[in-house]
Amino acid sequence: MEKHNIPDAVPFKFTKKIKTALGIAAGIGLVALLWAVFISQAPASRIWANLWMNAIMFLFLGLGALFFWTVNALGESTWQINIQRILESMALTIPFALILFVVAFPGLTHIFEWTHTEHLDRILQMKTAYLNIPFWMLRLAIYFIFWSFFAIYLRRVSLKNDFEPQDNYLRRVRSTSGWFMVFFAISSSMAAWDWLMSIDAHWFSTLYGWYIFSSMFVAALAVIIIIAIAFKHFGILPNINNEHLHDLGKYLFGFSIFWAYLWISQFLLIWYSNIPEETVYYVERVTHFRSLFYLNVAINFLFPFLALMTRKSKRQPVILGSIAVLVLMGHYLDLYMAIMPGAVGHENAKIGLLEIGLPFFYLAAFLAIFFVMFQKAKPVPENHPYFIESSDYENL
Amino acid sequence: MMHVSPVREPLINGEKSYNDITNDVMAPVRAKPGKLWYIGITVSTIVMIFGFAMIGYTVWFGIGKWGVNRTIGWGWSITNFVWWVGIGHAGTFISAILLLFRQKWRTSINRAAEAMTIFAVMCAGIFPLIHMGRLPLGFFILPYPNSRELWVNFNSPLLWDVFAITTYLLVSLLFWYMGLIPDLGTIRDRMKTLWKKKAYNFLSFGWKGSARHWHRHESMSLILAGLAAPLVLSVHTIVSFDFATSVIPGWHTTIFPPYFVSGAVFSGFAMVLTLMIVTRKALHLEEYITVGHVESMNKVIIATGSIVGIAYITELFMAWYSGVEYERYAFLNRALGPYAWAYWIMMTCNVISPQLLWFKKLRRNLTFTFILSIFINIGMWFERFVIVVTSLHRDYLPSSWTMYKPTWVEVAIYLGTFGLFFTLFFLFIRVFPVIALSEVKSVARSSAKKFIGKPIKNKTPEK
Amino acid sequence: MRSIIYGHFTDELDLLNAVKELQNKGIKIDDVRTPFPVHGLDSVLKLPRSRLPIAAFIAGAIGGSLGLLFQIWVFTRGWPLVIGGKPFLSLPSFIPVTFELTVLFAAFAMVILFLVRSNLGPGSLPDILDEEVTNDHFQIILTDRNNSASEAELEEALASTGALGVKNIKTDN
Amino acid sequence: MSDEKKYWELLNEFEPLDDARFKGKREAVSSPTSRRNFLKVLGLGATSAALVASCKSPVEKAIPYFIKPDEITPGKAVYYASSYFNQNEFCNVIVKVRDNRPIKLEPNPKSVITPYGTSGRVQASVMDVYNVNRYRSPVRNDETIVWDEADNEIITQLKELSGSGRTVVLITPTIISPSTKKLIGEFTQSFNAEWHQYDPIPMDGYREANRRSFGTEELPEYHFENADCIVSVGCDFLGTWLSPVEFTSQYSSRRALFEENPGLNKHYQIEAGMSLTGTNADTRIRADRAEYGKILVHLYNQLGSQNGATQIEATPPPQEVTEKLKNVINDLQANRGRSIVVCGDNNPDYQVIVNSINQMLGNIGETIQFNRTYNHFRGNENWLEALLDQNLGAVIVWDTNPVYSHPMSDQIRAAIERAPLSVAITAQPDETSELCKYKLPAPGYLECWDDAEYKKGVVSVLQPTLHKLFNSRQAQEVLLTWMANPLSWQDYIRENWTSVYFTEQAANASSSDFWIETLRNGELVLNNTAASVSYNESATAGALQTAASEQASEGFTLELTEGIHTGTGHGPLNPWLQECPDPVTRIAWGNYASIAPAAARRLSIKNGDVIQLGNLQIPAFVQPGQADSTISIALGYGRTTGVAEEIRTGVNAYPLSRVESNYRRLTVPNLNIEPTGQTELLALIQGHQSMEGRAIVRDATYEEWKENPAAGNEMHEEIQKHHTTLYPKTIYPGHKWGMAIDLNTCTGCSACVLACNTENNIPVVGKIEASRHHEMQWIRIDRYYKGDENNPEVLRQPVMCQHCDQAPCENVCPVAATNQSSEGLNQMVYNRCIGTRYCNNNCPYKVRRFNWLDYTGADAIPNNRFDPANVTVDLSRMRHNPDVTVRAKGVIEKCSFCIQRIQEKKLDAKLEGRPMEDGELQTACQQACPANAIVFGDLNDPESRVSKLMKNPRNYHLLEELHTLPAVGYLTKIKNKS
Repeated sequence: MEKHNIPDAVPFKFTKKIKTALGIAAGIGLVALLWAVFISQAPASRIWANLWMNAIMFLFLGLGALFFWTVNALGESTWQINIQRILESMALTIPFALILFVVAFPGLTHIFEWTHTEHLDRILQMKTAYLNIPFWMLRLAIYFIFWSFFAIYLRRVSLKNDFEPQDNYLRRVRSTSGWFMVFFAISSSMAAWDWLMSIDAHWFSTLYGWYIFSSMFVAALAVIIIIAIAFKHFGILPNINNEHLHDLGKYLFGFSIFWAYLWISQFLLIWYSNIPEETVYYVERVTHFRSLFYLNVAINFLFPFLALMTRKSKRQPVILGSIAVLVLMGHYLDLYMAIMPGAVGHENAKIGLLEIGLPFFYLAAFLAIFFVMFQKAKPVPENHPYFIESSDYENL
Repeated sequence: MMHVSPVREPLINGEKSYNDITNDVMAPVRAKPGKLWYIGITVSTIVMIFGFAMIGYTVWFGIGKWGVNRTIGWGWSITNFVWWVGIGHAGTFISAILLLFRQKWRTSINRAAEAMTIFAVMCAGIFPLIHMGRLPLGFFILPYPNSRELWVNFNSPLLWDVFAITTYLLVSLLFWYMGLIPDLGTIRDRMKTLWKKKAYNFLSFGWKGSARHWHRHESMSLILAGLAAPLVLSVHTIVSFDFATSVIPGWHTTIFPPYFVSGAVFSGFAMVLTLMIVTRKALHLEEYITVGHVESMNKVIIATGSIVGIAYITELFMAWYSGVEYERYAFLNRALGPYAWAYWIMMTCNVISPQLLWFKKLRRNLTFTFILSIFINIGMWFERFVIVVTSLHRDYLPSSWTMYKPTWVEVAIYLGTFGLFFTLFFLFIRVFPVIALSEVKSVARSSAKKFIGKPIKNKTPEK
Repeated sequence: MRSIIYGHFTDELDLLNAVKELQNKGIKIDDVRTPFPVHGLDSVLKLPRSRLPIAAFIAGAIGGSLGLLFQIWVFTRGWPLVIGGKPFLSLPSFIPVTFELTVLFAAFAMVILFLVRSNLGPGSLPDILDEEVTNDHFQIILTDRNNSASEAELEEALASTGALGVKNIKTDN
Repeated sequence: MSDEKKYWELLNEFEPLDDARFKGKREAVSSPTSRRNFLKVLGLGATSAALVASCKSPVEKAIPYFIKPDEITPGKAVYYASSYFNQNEFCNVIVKVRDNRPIKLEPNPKSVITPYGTSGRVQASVMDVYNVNRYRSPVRNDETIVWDEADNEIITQLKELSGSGRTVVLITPTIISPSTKKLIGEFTQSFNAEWHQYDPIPMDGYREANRRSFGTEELPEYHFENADCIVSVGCDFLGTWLSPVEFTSQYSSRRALFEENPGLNKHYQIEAGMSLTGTNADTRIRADRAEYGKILVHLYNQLGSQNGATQIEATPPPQEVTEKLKNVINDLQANRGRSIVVCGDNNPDYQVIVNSINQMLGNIGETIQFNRTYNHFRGNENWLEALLDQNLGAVIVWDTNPVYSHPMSDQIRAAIERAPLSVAITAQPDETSELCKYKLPAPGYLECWDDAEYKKGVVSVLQPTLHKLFNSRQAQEVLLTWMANPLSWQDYIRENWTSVYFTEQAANASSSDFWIETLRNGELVLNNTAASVSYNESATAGALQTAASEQASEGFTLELTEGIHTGTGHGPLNPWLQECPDPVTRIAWGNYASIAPAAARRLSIKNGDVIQLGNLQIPAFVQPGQADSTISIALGYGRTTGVAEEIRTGVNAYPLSRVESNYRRLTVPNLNIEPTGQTELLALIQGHQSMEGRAIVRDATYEEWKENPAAGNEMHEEIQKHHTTLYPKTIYPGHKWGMAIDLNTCTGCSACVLACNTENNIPVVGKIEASRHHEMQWIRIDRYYKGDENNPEVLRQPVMCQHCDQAPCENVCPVAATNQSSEGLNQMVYNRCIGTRYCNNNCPYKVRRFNWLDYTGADAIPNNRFDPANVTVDLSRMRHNPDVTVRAKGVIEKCSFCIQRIQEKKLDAKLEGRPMEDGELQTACQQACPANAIVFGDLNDPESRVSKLMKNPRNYHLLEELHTLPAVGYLTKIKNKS
């Protein structure tokens, strides 16, 4: 094969400096947690809900990356090969998320109304066949086992190809991705019902699973963009060029619109019919969380929509990067809106030191695992059959 | 020139020069139509005229000539409407969304698919009009200034439909036609007769292939695609709102918008396959619309079909999970009630049969694909039938429950829209190139068999 | 009265090279005509990015705002009706129409501007120099009006790039 | 699948069998095609109809009046007191006359008999006047003649025949008019004629039994309102028996269960076929028709043992029945003097037993009194002898139709054909009149002068509200003419009243004042002369013996019942009545043989299968609650003459009835069913019978209610508590109309449906359209079965537009043709409607109706009218209420809460400068309801009746969990179960 003038990637080092920075961030998070528990004496439900929320967010970043990785593989997409190792390393955080879930388990009764089996009303009693702790745990275990399996297995296939190019590499990746996609399509929705929708146990919405998926995917995209820009900036992945940023920007732009589309679809339909069994969810949020409710739409839709509309802004790392940070915070807020009104209630739900500080711990943990994983392999999958295509293309 | 990985399958088979492409694609326009074409257009025109006569009959005597009743206000008419609109979605999806996703295989099929979109939307548009009890007063639905200062109800999904379908038809037409003008220029320059030359020049808007025009044209196409992508989403979303905004169990469910869009693309691709598998054969375009194209479309079918399947299951589960007795009954009734046969036809055709496409062999088998595409067309029709009829026929008050059976008038009108569709399609393949010539040429270099895997000759540096 | 010198290539890569070559010689190219959009040609020709997207954005914004304002006016000022107990200003209901009008205006404005700007449209009569341009010829057109070089020099320069069928015709416009 | 489940499926969704019948070629109506024409013809029609009887000067144009007559204001209705009488139904009514045309009948609140509510037949009767099939002038054989000619010829022949010793027979239905009776008396004298009264469904057996038991033939008045325990053996007293409107009012007054009226009566119904009364019973005991005698004997024996009567040897009824009768006996015994036992069989022996039971229980003189006895049902079988006699000279048939309604139809036909002179005096052609040589057209009752003494001492008047439409003459006028009496019939009545009644009252000094006062009130109540009867036990023993020795029936027993809408055979002429579904089976247009589910399953008979019964072929209908060996068929169907071809429905079952020892019997024992293999279309309006466990009709038992007045309705509070909304509250600054419906008092009689039809110009769609679920009625009475298929509990619910504050229908109309008024009405703008039917789809109550075809002729497209019942011809259109738009093809319509009435009353109050009073405004359905089940009023007025009912713990809203906020409330059904 003819040599293309593609700059070589520089192997990444998880340096002490980075470790220190992450340590400080984790410290902030811990302090925030301890402060909330011991000093501000926050209600238990608020503390547990925060742990739950951050664990889910942590998982979502990895799961979103895994989805992005596999969907691109299935679509025979090429442009993202240069950042594939970022996706892989993010996906490998999934098994670690289980630890964070387990940490939050003791607080489940504070979060989920349906766990109070002794006083369930008529409707909740009808749901006990699905909403009961053993089955719920079983499902959670199945989700994690399969997601972790797919992440680890795909990574292994990918790494193997680095050393000796495999003839059946593409086919193996594609078929594994296909199986993952089948499992993911069902499990992502079910996980959303189990972990989030059942917090408001009476309420239901068929769209909910897909809505949460879109939020997860946009959040993961934002993190991918931030990391890609950083790696480009620090020369770790020099062959990430403006075309890649442009494409990532398009994804962020497009899926922010997609998220807004699902958000409005769900809200509009419930608002329109105004049936109490459905409106109860929004009435709580519109009445007691009014400003956050609208801020959520503004951050996650209006900002990326207006800011990323032009070609220039998508190709401009500073603009794209800051929008990505904003959107990441936006989807953290989205998750907050999904969990807090139901789990904590408007009397106790706040955005205080705990909500702002604790994510730092989880972010640090996420990045630490990510860096470790990224360090383990070549920064780019050079032997990928589409690798050259990824470095050599143009957006219109 | 962009690099194309050697592992990729060629998009065009055969050693085609640009001239070959021109001649192959233009052949049907140049040649005298064959006997089959005449038979085809005659049959479809007769069916179309009969359908229109039945529309006249309905308008004259009233909707009572249909099988709809006090409980089931919409029967075949809205079923057909949604079905046709859904079919229309494939064209826009192929040309807009696949363009945004840089799927090059779209170039061979987007022209015909877009034409199909327009014809299907025209067929679809007939139904909401004729299902009105007072068609002659249908203009009330337009927000025109009038002496009573009476406006329309902007809360009504049916009104949203008016805007959505009109916009969709117009924008699709624009998109399609703007893509056509370079090719019409090509035909013009190949025509020998003066009047034909003049006619095609008129149609081609005087296209001359200038680089400046191409430059603007590409930019415009991209933005049109950017507009058409959310538009195509919005159209079926709004069609789904027709049902989802209601309070009827089985209609009112939040998953409808994305699920309808997915179903629309699903059925649209099936229709594209049905048409293209025949067309490529009839017009000898096998080297342009390759088995690879069919496989790619089959992949979209399995993706969208599975999304639809998951939506069905989600609906079922959520009906149980909701604990609402009406919801629970509605879905139980779908699966086990008097219209269970329709539900299981839908399930078999839409969810189970596309799963066979997991096998690569079947994905690449034209006969199988053709049969499957018909199955899906039927299944998706039944999906709409199930939604429209089984939800209505047993809703809240059992006292009002009824059954619905179409009359021959409804059947004839449905067939009539097929007549319209095929009449237009037959005309289309004679007058316009069925494959986007210039677009195919633009990928011919990189994706035709002889060029694949070849090195990049000159690379444009990073700007 | 001006001279138009043109020639063609049968391969787009040759065309690109020829364009660069001519540009290196300081010859201004009047027009390049191709059967399909040749990648890289616009950057070589240094065509400015089209402003059609901006036009689309403005038109879309106008369409959307008009649509939204009209709906708001109708329901709150024109003839407020209580419909299903909804508030007069039922904003979520206004989204679909607003969106559709945005798209409609943007698409139409852009297409109309494209046609006007490119001088294309029904009845437009193009100056076609080589009918094969819409088939497989990649044509370079030079004119003496834009270039200080003489007709002959231009012809010569064009021919030297390997252009085929170099011709020179005179025209009044 | 459980048996019960299977059963509901058996009854589910009756599929129209023969869609091909629906040819839709009904352009027979050769009339106006455009709307402008329509108005023109409406005007012309009014003109040609001439004007109100009292209007002396001929008027050339209907509107505008060139010189306005004093009593007519265009656009303002005039009301006249009158009365309706037909067979077993009598109502004092007020006739609403608009622009000289009677358009609506309303109850006369001053009446002592029917102060509120009417029957459905009364409501529909306004259509009879405008019936196109009426005789328009005298006819001799088939030749139209003038009155003088007819008079001369008939008088000559009558004189000749009576002179030659041949008998002259005058057959009439029961005459309750004192003046007419006097006149007929004079007539029989002058022509030496015999006068016989004939009732197609007679009660002569009752009168005979009373003669035996009490020594009087009078039919006593029943006071259901005073009865704490009602036991009815096959007696449909709420639907068709004796005086159903009156009884419904009485009965319902004891079902209106409130804290201030807590005494719920207890109603046992022992019956074979499912009757309207049976569906309302607290406990319905299913027994075969052939067991009635045994049951009565058993009741007598059991009660007698506690009251010292002699026992009689008899085989008791089947175990399952006797078991259930124990409660009946206990309750009767516990409520002595406050109970009623009735039996709906014309067998005098049965009635004698019933009499003795009532006597035993001390009910006579308490709940059953012989004071204001009933004057109707004087008919008997005696006329037959005279008619069939060879000596018959002349027969004058006055508005009666024995050829149709008598089992000896053939002999009667032969006799009439044989008679040298046969004269029919009737408004509409019928099977009998068509046989007569002379057919003399009579006017409809709204064109007539008459009086009526329905109950002893309560005399009413009838006055014409419309100039005679055709060249007709009242029968009384005919008799007067024949007798050469120069008095007009009006003067004759007046003279009679002056001589008989003027002296009985003191309020008016002059006879003319008295007359005017009577016309104004419509009714004169004479002093009540308490009658005393002496009970005679001696007749009982024989009756018991006969009843006890009855042979058991082999095979099936057929029970013939009166059709609740068709009556004895008058109904089929009236398309409104035919289109109104039967309140029990919910089938419109035609009759059928009801068979028990078990029997149907055994014989593999499905709904619509035609079976052979004797020499009758009739479609079967599987009726839950039907006794296993009993088949029930409604009478009154199968009319062929005088009914437009398109609306001839059903089968005439009279030929199966029999005459036994001179009493008509409506039962036929020992029948077998033969399936014929054919099927026939049944217009089943409600296909699904079960509530599917939904809280649609909420019910509780009396005991539960006493514990907790919100019993059965606990979820109401729960749902209200969970009502969340994303919308701001809509403010209704002025009125906010609302309606409360008491499910406990509603009997399902369907008077409201027909009142609504009349008030709101609702079109008639015909059998095939109705069977395709294209019916147009704005109010329907849903009927649900609950529990055991063999004897299900029945729950009913009248449903009309609920006028939701947050109406799902309004949201979705693209042209805003339906929206909320500032008074909380869900408005429907016909002009704006383009007919997408989206509103109807989105209506959870499915109360919206669509004009599928051009049912009314109001459509702009020519030659497409679909009017199988000929109710939109020029003549019939005169009944239209001009305040209500006639809807065109392709528009949606629905209940408007009678907005025209609201506007009228609002305007009245405004003109008089006063606030509206509660109760002043009545919707048509409310007004027609004899059970007082519907209350309408202003919810913004906390003191209004409807506001108070809405706060009653029994109140709930239909599908309230959807937060549609209906303006209609329902009060729970409370059954007094034991």
